[in-house]
Amino acid sequence: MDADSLSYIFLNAAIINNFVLALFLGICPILGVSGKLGTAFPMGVASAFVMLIASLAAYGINIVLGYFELEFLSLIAYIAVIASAVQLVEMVVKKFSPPLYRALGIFLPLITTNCAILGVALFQTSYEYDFLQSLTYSLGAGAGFILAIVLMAGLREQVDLADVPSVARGAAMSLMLAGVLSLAFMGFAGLGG
Amino acid sequence: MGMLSFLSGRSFPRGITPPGRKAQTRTEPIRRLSFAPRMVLPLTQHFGKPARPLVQRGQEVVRGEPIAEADGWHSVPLHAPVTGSVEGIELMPTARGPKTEAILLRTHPGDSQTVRWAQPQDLGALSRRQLLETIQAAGIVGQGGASFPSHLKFDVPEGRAVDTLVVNGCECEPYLSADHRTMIERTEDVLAGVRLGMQALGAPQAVIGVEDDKPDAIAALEGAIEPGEPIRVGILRAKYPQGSEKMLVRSLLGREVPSGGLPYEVGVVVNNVGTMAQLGYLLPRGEALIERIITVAGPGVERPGNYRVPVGTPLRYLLEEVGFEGDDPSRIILGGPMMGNTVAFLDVPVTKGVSGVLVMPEAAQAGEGREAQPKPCIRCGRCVEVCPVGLNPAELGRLAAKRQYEVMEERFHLNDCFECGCCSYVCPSDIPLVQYFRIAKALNRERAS
Amino acid sequence: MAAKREQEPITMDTFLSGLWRENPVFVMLLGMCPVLAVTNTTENALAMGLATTFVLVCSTGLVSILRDFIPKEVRIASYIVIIATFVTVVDYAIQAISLEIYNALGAFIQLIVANCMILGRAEAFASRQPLGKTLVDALGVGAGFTLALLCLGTVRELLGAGEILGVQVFPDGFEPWVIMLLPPGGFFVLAGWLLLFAWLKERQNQRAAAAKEATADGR
Amino acid sequence: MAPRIELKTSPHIKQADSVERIMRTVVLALLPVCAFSVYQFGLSALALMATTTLTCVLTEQLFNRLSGRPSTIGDFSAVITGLLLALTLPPAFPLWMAAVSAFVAIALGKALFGGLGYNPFNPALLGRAFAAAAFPEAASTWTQAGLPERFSELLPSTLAMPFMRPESVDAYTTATPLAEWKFEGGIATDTWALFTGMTPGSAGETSALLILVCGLFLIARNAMNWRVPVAVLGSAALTAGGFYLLDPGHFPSPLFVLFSGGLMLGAFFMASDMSSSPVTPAGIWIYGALIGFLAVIIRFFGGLPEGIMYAILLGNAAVPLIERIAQPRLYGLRRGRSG
Amino acid sequence: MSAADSTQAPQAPSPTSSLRLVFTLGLIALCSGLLVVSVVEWTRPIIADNHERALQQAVFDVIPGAVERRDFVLTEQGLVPKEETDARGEVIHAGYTEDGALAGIALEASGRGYADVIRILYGYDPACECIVGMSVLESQETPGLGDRIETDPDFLGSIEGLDASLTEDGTELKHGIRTVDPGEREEPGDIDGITGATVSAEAIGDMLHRSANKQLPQLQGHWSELERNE
Amino acid sequence: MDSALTQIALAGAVMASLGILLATILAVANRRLYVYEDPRIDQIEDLLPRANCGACGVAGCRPFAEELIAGRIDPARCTVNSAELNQQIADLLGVSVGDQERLIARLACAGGTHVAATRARYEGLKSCRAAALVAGGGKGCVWGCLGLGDCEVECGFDAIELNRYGLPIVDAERCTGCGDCVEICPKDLFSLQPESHRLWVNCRNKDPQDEAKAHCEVVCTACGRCAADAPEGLIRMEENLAVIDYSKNDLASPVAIERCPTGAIVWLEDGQPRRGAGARKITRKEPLPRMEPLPRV
Ligand SMILES: Cc1cc2nc3c(=O)[nH]c(=O)nc-3n(C[C@H](O)[C@H](O)[C@H](O)COP(=O)(O)O)c2cc1C
Ligand SMILES: Cc1cc2nc3c(=O)[nH]c(=O)nc-3n(C[C@H](O)[C@H](O)[C@H](O)COP(=O)(O)O)c2cc1C
Ligand SMILES: Cc1cc2nc3c(=O)[nH]c(=O)nc-3n(C[C@H](O)[C@H](O)[C@H](O)COP(=O)(O)O)c2cc1C
Ligand SMILES: Cc1cc2nc3c(=O)[nH]c(=O)nc-3n(C[C@H](O)[C@H](O)[C@H](O)CO)c2cc1C
Ligand code: SF4
Ligand code: SF4
Ligand code: SF4
Ligand code: SF4
Ligand code: FES
Repeated sequence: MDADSLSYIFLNAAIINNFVLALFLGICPILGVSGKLGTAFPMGVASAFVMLIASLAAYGINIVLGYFELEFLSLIAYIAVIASAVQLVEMVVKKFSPPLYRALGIFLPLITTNCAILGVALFQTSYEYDFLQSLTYSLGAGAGFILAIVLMAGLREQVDLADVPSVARGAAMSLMLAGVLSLAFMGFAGLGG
Repeated sequence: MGMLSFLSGRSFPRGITPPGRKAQTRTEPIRRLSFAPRMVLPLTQHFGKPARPLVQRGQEVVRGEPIAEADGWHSVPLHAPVTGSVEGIELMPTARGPKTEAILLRTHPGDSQTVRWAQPQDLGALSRRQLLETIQAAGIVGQGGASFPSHLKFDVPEGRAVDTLVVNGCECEPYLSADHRTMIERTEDVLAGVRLGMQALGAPQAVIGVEDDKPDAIAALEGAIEPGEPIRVGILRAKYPQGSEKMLVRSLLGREVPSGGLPYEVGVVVNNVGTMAQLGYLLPRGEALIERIITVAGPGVERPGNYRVPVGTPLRYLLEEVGFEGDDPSRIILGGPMMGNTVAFLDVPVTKGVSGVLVMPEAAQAGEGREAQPKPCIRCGRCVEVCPVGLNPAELGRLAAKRQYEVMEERFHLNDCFECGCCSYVCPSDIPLVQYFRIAKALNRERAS
Repeated sequence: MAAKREQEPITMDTFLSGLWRENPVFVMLLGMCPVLAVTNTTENALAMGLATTFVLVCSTGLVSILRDFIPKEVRIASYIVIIATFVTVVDYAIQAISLEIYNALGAFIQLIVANCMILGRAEAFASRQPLGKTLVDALGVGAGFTLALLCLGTVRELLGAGEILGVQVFPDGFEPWVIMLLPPGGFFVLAGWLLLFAWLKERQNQRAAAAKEATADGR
Repeated sequence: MAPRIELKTSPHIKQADSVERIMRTVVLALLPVCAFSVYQFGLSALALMATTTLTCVLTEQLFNRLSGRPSTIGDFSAVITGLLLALTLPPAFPLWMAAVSAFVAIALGKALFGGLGYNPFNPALLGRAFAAAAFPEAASTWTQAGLPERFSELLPSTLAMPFMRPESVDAYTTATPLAEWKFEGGIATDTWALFTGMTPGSAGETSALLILVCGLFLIARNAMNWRVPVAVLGSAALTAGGFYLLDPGHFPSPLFVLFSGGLMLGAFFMASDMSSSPVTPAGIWIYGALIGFLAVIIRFFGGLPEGIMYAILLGNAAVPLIERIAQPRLYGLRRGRSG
Repeated sequence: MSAADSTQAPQAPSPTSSLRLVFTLGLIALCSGLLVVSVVEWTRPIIADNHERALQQAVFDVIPGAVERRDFVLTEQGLVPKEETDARGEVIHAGYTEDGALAGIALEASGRGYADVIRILYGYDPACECIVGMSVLESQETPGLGDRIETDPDFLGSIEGLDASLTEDGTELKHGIRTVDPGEREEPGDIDGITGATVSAEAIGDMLHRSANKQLPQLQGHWSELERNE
Repeated sequence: MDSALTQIALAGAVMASLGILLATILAVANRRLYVYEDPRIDQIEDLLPRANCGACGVAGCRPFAEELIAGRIDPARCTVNSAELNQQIADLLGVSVGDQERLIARLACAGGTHVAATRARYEGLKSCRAAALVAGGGKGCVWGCLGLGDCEVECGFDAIELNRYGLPIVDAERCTGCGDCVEICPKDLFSLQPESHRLWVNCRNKDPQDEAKAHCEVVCTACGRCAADAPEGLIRMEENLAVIDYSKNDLASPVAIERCPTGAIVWLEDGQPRRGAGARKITRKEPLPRMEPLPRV
């Protein structure tokens, strides 16, 4: 598969170099919000949505800053725009759809400080993706993030019912699960290559 | 035969086939048990409100006389099983545990103990409602185990038509053969009961479901049904829990009682053959339910068999009569080995709903399967493969161990479990699944109220 | 409530709590991405730790100074901009100091911006506390973060390459455990440290309980 | 003195089967596979099995001791893990690495999750995946089958010093049929040889025939859910068949896919591990189909020649999600009154 | 405030004036911009220097004997020093020995490895028509396995002096470059593979082949332009 | 140099405009999309223990905070919180803390294994709930504690521990009065009692005297001595049990317990039950032998 083809970009971001399990981005929510499938999935969806916003914002910012040759400001610009966009989305959701806010909104502030979001913006810039590619990349990354957090949540729910020794409860268990998941995802290395 | 009936679909999915172990009693004709010197008659022997005592301490009663009246429509009266005197009304232990009020009768020794209280009636002339009242007055409750008042069961709500009376002659529990003997020896009573039941329900037809391991019962019933009568015998594959009404309705008619619903919602009412025999025998004579047929069996019983036992006979007396020595530690089980309950007090009497008494000495239990410490579930999935209701006992068990009872109910349909015990029976890890589910249901019920 | 705390003096405890008792990585589980991603060598771990500490100290300091000036509505946005500024500064500084380290740390320098630990400290501490205390706290937390990174870095480098800080430790012919340098290794080593701490703590508790039992002689 | 009446909840009778019996049956079924492995690869394979099994059992004991639980080595499950781990490793795998992997298999794969029945991942495969990632070179170095001196000497890499790089075994190395197909552009092994098993590969994966027979024995003894192998193999055959029809020149035939590599061993002995597979029949179908599909996709399009190990681990990871959607059909939910 | 009052919800805290918000954030952003730009301006030359030195080092690594470097771009007018043109195109780093003679050129190549794209720089000596060295600029290959393409002596050794001569008509490589199993080199263009890192090693051979096969024919006839002409 | 200056100026300008733009958007959004939420909810929640135990009778700490603000509940209803923090909440809201008397779980059974007989051996899950469902659990006294510790497991505050005789002992300091034990006990032996109720009947057995004494050595036999000694109307006999009328709690004193022959009625001192002087001394430590299950008919 061609490394620049949209399908490869999507697969790469979602599975082969999964943001969470291979690139170590967005670990905090993966450890924090993956206790229950019921919350993990909305969290994943909310993150994926913000990734999309971040990707679009970064694309725009790159054009503007590229025009002024001020690329070094990109980081500040990305994060400022992402943070504001998230805040805005939060307000809008809170105002117009309280049920949705209760389901997703509480995660939104958390997402601002999620590496995966900024990661999308930074990586698509460094890969010099064009608009469609950026879009695909962010969608892939979002799908990968949802996959990872949902798998984690499922496993954690299952392990919650297990007779886990006290020392392994909590964060250590989540990390072990993430480690094994990441080990299993290594099977996808080189896929499509 | 089994193979063929499987092909003809006369069964339900999943379930188990434990060894029948009925040889001990199935060929024994029904015998009468002598009268115990003291009878214990709890005021609640049925599902519903307790009966109200009509007698006082010291009062003399004759056999068949009402000693407690029904407290409303959701209750049934109680009748004296012996001629004797009222010793008192006291708290007495029950099979379930807590003590409840019971009338104690001292049997008159030397009395002939014939029924002296009967009010024969012309049943054909009665309206449906009157027929139901007659059934209630006779104190009849389901003989299949749940002790549900029969008149209530026949009292189908307005607007619900019942097209079939299903009669439960499966007796799928190992060891038990009381229904089997009833069908053979009291065929006419059963059929008379069925006809009365159809009359009470206004049901145009009746099906008697019998498992294929009771060919003699099938032959007896088929022989006794009058030609052209809308009653037929449905032959079913011997499989546990074929006798559960939900499974039976599925096997016989291909209908499924809705989850959380009752059989009449699919046009069916299910009754045990024993109940039918009681109806058919008692109503025309105007007598009341004061004795029943019980299988007494198990490795610890010297004279196993099917006995006609007065209601109220304490277990201690019954067991002595059948030659139980009581040297070994034993489980005394009311009902069958799959669903029956052990008792803690031998003062507990035989009540209207008890269909069998099993005695399992410790020594014999080895042969009946191990008793071992529960081990963690290995997720073998056997329980899922046998649960006739389509539950996931493995998941339920894990949740129960972590006391997540609400999740069990909300996501895994705990309340659909009818505690048949198939899952516990097959679990190689010896997990007391049914026990978990009972706790969970009890707690959920309490928390909801 | 905040007012009550403000009176408390700066103590060693302020520093130590960030370093150990409320260690951002082992206890609070914050800022996990760099902890896992850049700890395949001790050197990277150290560089990342120092860079993060620098950003942490500078930005929380600034936030503390400006805390009464920034209105609540634009609080987050302002903090983020401040943090991002220092991150960009560090980013360029590292490029100037050593390209090798810069390449090894990759995007994770820029990702310091998204390190929840920093925003968390800015929000929870710096925006309510005076400068001095904020700085001590930031140093403590930064040191705790660096310590955690080093904990991972040394183990991973030792088993993954047989070296520590580039110095060969195992004799020639050592078979490196490649997994230590791979993503799963990061997760496992961190899990391992947490297990170790939990185990030590449990043992300590058991000892304490046993000691109490011995003195109290039961009921 | 105990009271003489006993109280117990129903049911009062039980089927005579137990976890120990199931596990013993699996060990029994594995023995022929092990024996064939020794016949094929000699003493090295034997030493490998002994090492992993012993380490697994000791690790299990150690963790039971540490967490104050009763000993569980009597249930044989650690033996199974040890044997299966050995069967999935290259015969010349250095023993010290095998011991490390076995330790990881039980410690990380089982004990820390709470022991028997609670492990969300197949412990043996977790150990194998750890080995592949930690010692990738040793884990992908295959020796020829049927070397003449195999019963008299160990392969030189087997006895590598702990923590040290094993001696090169270039003299005996060869490519597995799968690697040949993937990296050398062709299938050089005929299907019958694959089926019977005198080919290079992991210690126990080579004879499809033997695995099939032993697996059927397990099914007959009700020690394994028959749906697992059927689903895995069926799905793998279908996926591979689809690609084969699309481009027979590029993709190998489904028969090659089924009988080469660890697919058979995985389908019969490893995907079927009960703790890490779904409990519901519908779940098992989905799970098996997922594994078969992923295994073929990784083989055909991934960077590695073999994908069954990762496919099973990924399948394990998906089990909780699968169980979310694949619960049995509840009685009385659909069918209403038929009349 | 009386107790009764307090159970009444307080008025929403009066929102800060919008102007103030705009002003604050604007000011902070302005300061931040100024701070960053000054740091950038200050470090810019140092960073450029760092990059330059890194490149230099890499070029010298792959061209044995080179001590000086000049960059060219192939344009329509032939090879033009990079400083003198805006034309974009493959950069050719020429390396010169101490006495000013052309020691070889360094070219970049890239391709998919096991994990991700690998970027390499390789040296070519027109004198021997062979590849003289290779170094990896960027790779995500598995440490200890795939990254042995940077360290494996047999592998690197077989690249040094690897035949890259062109056919008579100068349109393509005479012997294709490829990676074969270790110890199985037969053709002049064969590279020793690395056990356990087959994919990575093959990727290198493949990218060398593609790059050389494309670039060398184009450079044919331009070699003289690389000779120093001051 | 010139270009560097323009760059600096440009950078400043771009950043400033970005900042202004974002701030404007946020400011506008803030106006347009404002949703009011009482800020005191957060403040109070900060002061609550966040145990979400439900002891206060509300679903969790945040709902409790909302109830507090609405003035529907007193701060003192949170029994887990320290008095000091509750005072802070009260101050914040300008209300009084409330004088909720502390409720503590109390057990109405003293029949440990050394004094109470068993009738049948229970096999199965080590759970009182489970045992109670199997014919009541096999203890001689059908009202008594089964000693399998469901309450101990259920108590989220580690306030209950079974003693060596299988009787749950409540640690009054830890008990928050959440009522979980009350709910879980299948024999309904726990109840939440104000600390001031110091006279306490430690039994629920309703059996007549002779039978009761066969079951348990510390049973209340309804002999009536306590009622006779206590002030008029404080204690009465109902269903073979002494019953204390706590509306007359002010009259209670230790005299009532002095002549109790079994020690079924106790006087609590610092949470520890004191038995009367007339109570039979129990020195046995081993479990009581089982009851004979098969006496003559
Ligand atoms: C698992 C299970 C098994 C049952 N087996 C029988 C049985 O074998 N025979 C029977 O008459 N009732 C059996 N029952 C009870 C029936 O469901 C139903 O209550 C009974 O047939 C109704 O008749 P009755 O009211 O006349 O007792 C069983 C119930 C359950 C839950
Ligand atoms: C609350 C309640 C109401 C019932 N009402 C009816 C009814 O109206 N009609 C009926 O046929 N059976 C009724 N039943 C009886 C059940 O259908 C069933 O026969 C009884 O619960 C025992 O069945 P089992 O032994 O299979 O559990 C009722 C049962 C319960 C618990
Ligand atoms: C964790 C892991 C990492 C791997 N990394 C690489 C790699 O970086 N480069 C590579 O060519 N192969 C890599 N592989 C694949 C195998 O080591 C090897 O290429 C494959 O098995 C072919 O084996 P052969 O060299 O014996 O033909 C990796 C495999 C695993 C399990
Ligand atoms: C059919 C079957 C297959 C099994 N496969 C494995 C396996 O692949 N790996 C393993 O560690 N244990 C296996 N076991 C053993 C056992 O399930 C394993 O030790 C548990 O997973 C540990 O909790 C298997 C057991 C059975 C019955
Ligand atoms: S007891 Fe309940 S869960 Fe178990 S098999 Fe029967 S119905 Fe299913
Ligand atoms: S039968 Fe027992 S061991 Fe098997 S899945 Fe069910 S509960 Fe688990
Ligand atoms: S008090 Fe109740 S819950 Fe507690 S041990 Fe006794 S019976 Fe069990
Ligand atoms: S469970 Fe009972 S003992 Fe424990 S805190 Fe709640 S009320 Fe107190
Ligand atoms: S550091 Fe927290 S999500 Fe990456």
